[in-house]
Amino acid sequence: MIDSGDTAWIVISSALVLLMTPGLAFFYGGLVRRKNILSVFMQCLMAVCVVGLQWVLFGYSLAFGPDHGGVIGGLSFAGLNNVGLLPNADYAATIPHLLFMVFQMMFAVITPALIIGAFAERMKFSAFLVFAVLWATIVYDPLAHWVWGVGGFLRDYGALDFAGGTVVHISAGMAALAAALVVGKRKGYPETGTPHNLALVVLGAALLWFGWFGFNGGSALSSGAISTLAFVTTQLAAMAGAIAWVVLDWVLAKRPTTLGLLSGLIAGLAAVTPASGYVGPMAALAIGAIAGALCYISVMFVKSRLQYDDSLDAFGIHGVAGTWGTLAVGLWASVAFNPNGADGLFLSGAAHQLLVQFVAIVVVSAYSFVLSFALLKLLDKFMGLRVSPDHELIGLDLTQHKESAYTFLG
Amino acid sequence: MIDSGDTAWIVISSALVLLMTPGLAFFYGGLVRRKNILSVFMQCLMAVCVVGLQWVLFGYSLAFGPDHGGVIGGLSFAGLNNVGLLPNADYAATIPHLLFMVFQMMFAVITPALIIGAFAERMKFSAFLVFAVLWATIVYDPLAHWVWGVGGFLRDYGALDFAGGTVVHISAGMAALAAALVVGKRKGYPETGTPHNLALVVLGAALLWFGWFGFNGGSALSSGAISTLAFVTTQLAAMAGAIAWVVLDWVLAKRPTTLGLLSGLIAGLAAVTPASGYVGPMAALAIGAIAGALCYISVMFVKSRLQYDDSLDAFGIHGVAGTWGTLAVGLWASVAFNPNGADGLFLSGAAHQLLVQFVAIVVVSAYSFVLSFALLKLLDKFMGLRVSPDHELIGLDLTQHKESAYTFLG
Amino acid sequence: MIDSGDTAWIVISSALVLLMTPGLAFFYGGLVRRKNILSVFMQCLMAVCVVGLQWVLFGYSLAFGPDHGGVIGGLSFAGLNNVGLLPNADYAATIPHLLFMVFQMMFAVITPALIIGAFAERMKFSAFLVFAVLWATIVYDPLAHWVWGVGGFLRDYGALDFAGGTVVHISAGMAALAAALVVGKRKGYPETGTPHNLALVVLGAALLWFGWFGFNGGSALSSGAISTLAFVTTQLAAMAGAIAWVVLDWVLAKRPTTLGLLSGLIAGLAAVTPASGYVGPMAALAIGAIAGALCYISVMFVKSRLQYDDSLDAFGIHGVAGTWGTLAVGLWASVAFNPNGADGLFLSGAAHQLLVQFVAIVVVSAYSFVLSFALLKLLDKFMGLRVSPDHELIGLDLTQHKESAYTFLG
Amino acid sequence: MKYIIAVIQPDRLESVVEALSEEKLDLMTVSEVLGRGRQKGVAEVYRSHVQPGSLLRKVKIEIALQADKVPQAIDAIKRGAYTGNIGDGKIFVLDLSDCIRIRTGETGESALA
Amino acid sequence: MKYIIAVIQPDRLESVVEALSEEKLDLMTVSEVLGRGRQKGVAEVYRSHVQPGSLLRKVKIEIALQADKVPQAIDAIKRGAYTGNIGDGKIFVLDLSDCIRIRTGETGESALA
Amino acid sequence: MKYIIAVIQPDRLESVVEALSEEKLDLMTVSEVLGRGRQKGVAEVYRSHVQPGSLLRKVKIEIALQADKVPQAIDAIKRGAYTGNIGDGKIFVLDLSDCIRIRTGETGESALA
Ligand SMILES: Nc1ncnc2c1ncn2[C@@H]1O[C@H](COP(=O)(O)OP(=O)(O)O)[C@@H](O)[C@H]1O
Ligand SMILES: Nc1ncnc2c1ncn2[C@@H]1O[C@H](COP(=O)(O)OP(=O)(O)O)[C@@H](O)[C@H]1O
Ligand SMILES: Nc1ncnc2c1ncn2[C@@H]1O[C@H](COP(=O)(O)OP(=O)(O)O)[C@@H](O)[C@H]1O
Repeated sequence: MIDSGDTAWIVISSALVLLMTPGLAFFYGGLVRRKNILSVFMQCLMAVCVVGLQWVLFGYSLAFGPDHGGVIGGLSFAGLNNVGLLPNADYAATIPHLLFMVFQMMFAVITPALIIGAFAERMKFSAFLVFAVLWATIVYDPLAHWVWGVGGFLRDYGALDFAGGTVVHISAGMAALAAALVVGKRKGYPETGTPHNLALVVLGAALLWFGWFGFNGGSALSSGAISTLAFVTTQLAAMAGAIAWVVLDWVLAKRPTTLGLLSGLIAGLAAVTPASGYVGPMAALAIGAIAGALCYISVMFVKSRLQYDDSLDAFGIHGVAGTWGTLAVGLWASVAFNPNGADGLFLSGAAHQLLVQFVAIVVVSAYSFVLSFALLKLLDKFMGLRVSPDHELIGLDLTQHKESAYTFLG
Repeated sequence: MIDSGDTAWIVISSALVLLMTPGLAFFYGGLVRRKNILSVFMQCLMAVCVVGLQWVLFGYSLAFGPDHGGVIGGLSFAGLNNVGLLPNADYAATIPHLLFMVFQMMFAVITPALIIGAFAERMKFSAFLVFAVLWATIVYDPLAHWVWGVGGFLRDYGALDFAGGTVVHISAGMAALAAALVVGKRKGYPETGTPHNLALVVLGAALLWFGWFGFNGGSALSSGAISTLAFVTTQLAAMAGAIAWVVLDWVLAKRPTTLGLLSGLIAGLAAVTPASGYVGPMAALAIGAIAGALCYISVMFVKSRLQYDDSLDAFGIHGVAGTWGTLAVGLWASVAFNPNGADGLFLSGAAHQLLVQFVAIVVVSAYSFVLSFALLKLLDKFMGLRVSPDHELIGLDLTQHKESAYTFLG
Repeated sequence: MIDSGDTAWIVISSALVLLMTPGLAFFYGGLVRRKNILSVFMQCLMAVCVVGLQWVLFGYSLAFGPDHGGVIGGLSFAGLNNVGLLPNADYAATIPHLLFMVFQMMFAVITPALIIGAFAERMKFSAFLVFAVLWATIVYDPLAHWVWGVGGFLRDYGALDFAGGTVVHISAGMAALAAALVVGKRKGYPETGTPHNLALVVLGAALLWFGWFGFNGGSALSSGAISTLAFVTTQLAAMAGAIAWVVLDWVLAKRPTTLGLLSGLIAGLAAVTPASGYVGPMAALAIGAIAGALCYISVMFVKSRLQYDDSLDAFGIHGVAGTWGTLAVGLWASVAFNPNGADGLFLSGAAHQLLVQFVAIVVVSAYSFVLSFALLKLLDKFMGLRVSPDHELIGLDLTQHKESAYTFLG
Repeated sequence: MKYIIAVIQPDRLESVVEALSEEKLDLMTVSEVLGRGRQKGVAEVYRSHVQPGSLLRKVKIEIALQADKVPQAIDAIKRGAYTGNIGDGKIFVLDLSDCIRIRTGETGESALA
Repeated sequence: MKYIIAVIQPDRLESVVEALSEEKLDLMTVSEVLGRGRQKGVAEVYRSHVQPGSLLRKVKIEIALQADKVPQAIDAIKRGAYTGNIGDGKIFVLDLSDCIRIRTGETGESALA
Repeated sequence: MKYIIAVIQPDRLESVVEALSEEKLDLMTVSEVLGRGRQKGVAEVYRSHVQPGSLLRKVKIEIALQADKVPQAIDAIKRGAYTGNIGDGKIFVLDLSDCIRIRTGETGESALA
């Protein structure tokens, strides 16, 4: 039976998650140099369009269609066949099946967009489009099935991922690492300028924050106690992540910075994602704060040591925070908060769930890294991933899209 | 009986539709030259205020008050008399009447704002205000009554317009064409510069996209199957429209452009508006893609051939897409998706609904064009529509509003 | 019993109110000089984080914990103890208690952020953080308890404040006045430049407007007649406030300005806040229009006469409008619209409610002004409130945060 | 060799560039400036406080060229920038003692082109 | 004729313009620049990586005027721009060989004003 | 005294500043300009209408210095800006008749540093 309140919440959540991709575009777009901002916008927005199309044509079916051997969903929902206005009780008994499909679509489209941070300012637009569609097909859709699909083997194994710590953040983060390695450093790295417009970065972060309430809260697939819990934990982890980064900045770099605050905020949000509907508010504070600190270390020390050019820290933030948050479910999850969850180490005293989470992390990370790496190598061979050096110099906006974001005069 | 879920959805939809007018302001504002951006903001925002006032004083009553002869609604709801917190079952049985009124207000205020695209960068602010209020009164309110009002003659004739293809997009589009003709070209046309800030245009498009879910989804006036359907078709048409324009750009202009993507997106959204609650998801893909292509042709070939200066393509996009979408209802509508709709050509094999839609388009287009043209001519005579040439040169921000959007120094 | 529709509405309202703080950051950030925009962002965003933390640790408990003598809430909800997923019928019987807590958190975090307008461009970041947390503790939390807490003495006395006219706007406004006096004028005042980016100011105002529907509409704590009423009155007062300011600008300064329109809009929104769920739509028009005019006078004549430097008119707009709106409840409230309200002067012919409102204003204003003043004096003594003059010259972004918002080149 | 600095109305840039092109003067450097001249600025109003505005947006063009091409350049700029209104702008001519092309190391007149 | 280029602190622009006005020097061209001088720049930090910043925002004023008005102009600029701190700025004086008013075609000194 | 104006590629600014520093030439004024040179501009496309673009972003550096330091400065700029591609830029050398430090009132060569 369709419930009007549940439906209202998931419809608005879907809209909120959609808004996150433009949010990401502003976040990333403000960080790059003026000459590349439109290339970031184009990649983010076209990811929505082409991966969205893939999703309705066959992606949704691969992910959520009736199970085949625990690994893939088959094609019986392809072209939205059998996906109608009545509920599909397997996933959400009180909202139309079509609504569940479109809510999930918003996750599928933002995940490849997250990866853009790793190869921003140098990737060919055509190569990106091909990459996005293939990656969604061979990486995202299977992973979504394993973790969330009825019959998926990680789901059956007991892995918990409330709103996408593994499926979205780890998978995108590992792909980002692979991409940074395959695509290579930007010309002139590490002298690649400072963020050209931090006001846009703040705008992007604000939209991401706002949208994240739909991302996590909507993952309850109903409106009530669990959506409320996810909302609250999301907010608290975001705050704690921001505070942690600001404090570290203040102590270690002498000044609290805006980009630091926003980075910590995103780290907190990404980390709480897999845990948001399973843990309590105080645990969320801890998850967020530790996420801020871990991502700070990864961006500050690890990246500069290892010298790969993850331009906008897609791995350093989403990958690291997603991993931490997925583990954290095994620490703080509590059936007192969500009876469909589990009791983590701190409640049950047993490490079982922690182990399950760890296995899920390893499986998902390895799968995403290996397939992303191979896919990118292949594409590099067949169509080339990078723009030419002089196009990189002039900027992708003019050379890939024949546009400038801002006029200089008039 | 008021339903809390339906009310929640329509309240939030109203807020989403309100947000579209600032969204439009950013979309248009980024496209004009730096010296005119505030004039666009002022026109968009004041349209909300003055037309909103007109709406509560008498506009709502003209549109949705008890019918007089199929053509107008009379004054019994003037000043919100008899418009209270109980439902008005004629329109929406599960939400307060006042909520229906305010949801509809948001449509009434954005429609005149859409027309701004046609005369941006040269219209007097005072003339705009007078135009907006009179246009709302003599064009929008009657049209809304004909198509949506109980007893309205086009509604009774069977014309289907789910969320405003005729009432909003065709009426605004035809008024835009009239305005481009009456107001005349900008000084220096066609050398009128390039968009001064495409980041703002992207922001505007993102807000429009986000808000459009309320526009179309909210038009279900309840939360459930039909609002879900409208949500999904809206998303799919937007994606398809964007992809279509990008492909055409790539093939014909050698590069996929950001403004092209956004134009296609808006074209898809405008086209699916009248159809969103009546057709299925696959039809929405077709409607969106064809809308992208049609608008591309209209902006690219027709406008440059005919040499009118529809500055920001208000007619070329909203008029064309609205017309196409209204026709498309006659092709793809299906009672399997919405029992209150009809079966279009592709389902019933009969052209009846297509014909009805065609008649509605002709009636609405002709009415809007003729009255808009006459109204503008009259205003030009009595108060003058255009700023003086040297004010146009210096820019409307400084001359009409004594402000600059951006400081040059400091 | 948790209601899915009510919960959906309050969850989304909480997200909307959260979005207001970034909205405020853009509104204020666009008004300051280019060199100080990040300092405004940092203050606004960190207010959310640190005051949010204070709120879950003990602030919520002080405000809404079981009453002690009518003046404070005690600590039994500290650390969110006893704040769970079941409803707390004292405040909202159909949504989880945790949701009420987080909705109220969004109010607690934006209130100190409003004060930033008074000391923008010259306050030390560290001093701001300490101020924000202490102010929340000794001013906001008690005031919230007095007016909204069960057992609070102003609530028991009959004072009506639907969504924060006294608790939010008057308290922030009076603190702003105190801050302007204690912190002192900016170097070079009144030659402190013009708004560096009005497009950002418009963006901020749009987000505030959008979010305000959650602020006022959500204060119904359910989805139905009262949330609808609050939505409608909010919209009408905003429109009327904007129109009033534009008209006065046009008449007195010869030109209608964008910043004027936005100022009137915010004035209307602030004024209707305490009244939004108690008065009818036509009263809202009056409240908004008068608010626009009063704030115009206060900003235009009073401030320039008295020569304090309330940089962005936090007192002149929020303080004045909040005061007027709180009084207006005593004029236009009507139990026909809200049975939990009262009948104001115009309905009952009796001045009783007006008097109650007046007393509440005096108590809240005096309390906030005196404590804010004392707190700021103390902080000035112990840690210093202002940056050094040369840091003020170079700008707070570079000196407090080592960042520039915009690159000049590249 | 001479170094010409011209300050013109922003919206005349395209026609000036065109006029210079016709004279085969294709090399130049352009920037955005604020000008204070005879043309009165427009007062601006913020929150109803009037700010006397005195600086108007202009475009500055710099051209390094051989001395004998100066008259041609001046003519072209005039042609492109003239509207007859106050604010049309000015042309300043300075002496240029040397010019170097970074790419080739050429100096003097041969580096100008 | 001389061509003065002055680089000053951004927030001194208004007082310099005023001081020049008092000397009846009302014509000028203003632009935004970055300066590297004795005043040390402020290092910037992005995602915790410190970027040594060396360029500070400054304002550049250009004035074409008769040679005999140069001392007055210099005095006025000094008056308006002086604070006594490092970073107050510099004034450069170049020779100007010609000046043309686009609107009227006047040349030489009469075109300056 | 000389006044050098160099127009370079935006992304060479840092290396030019460094190269100048090595020669102890630490004082300069930098601004953003658009250049029209041999390097062809990139056409832009808006709503499918192609706009022939001819102006490319460049950076302008101005340095006032003693005449005998000009060769060093030119060398340093070349070193920092050279890539061998069209568009590397140009250096213009003008005569400077005077220089004044606002803070101290010093004039002439001693005010340069
Ligand atoms: N003496 C001067 N020194 C520097 N710039 C000048 C001078 N005279 C004019 N300008 C520049 O030229 C622009 C146009 O000058 P203006 O007096 O308005 O035009 P017109 O000469 O056509 O009356 C001014 O805005 C200013 O930028
Ligand atoms: N030799 C120079 N060449 C070009 N610009 C200079 C030169 N010296 C100073 N400037 C400009 O003047 C500004 C102020 O110089 P600075 O040395 O900081 O001030 P002060 O002379 O008061 O110590 C610098 O930021 C720079 O823009
Ligand atoms: N004669 C000139 N006058 C003014 N600016 C010039 C002149 N020649 C070149 N420039 C500037 O130098 C930049 C580089 O010139 P360009 O011809 O592209 O490089 P190259 O000399 O390396 O071929 C141009 O974009 C322009 O800004």
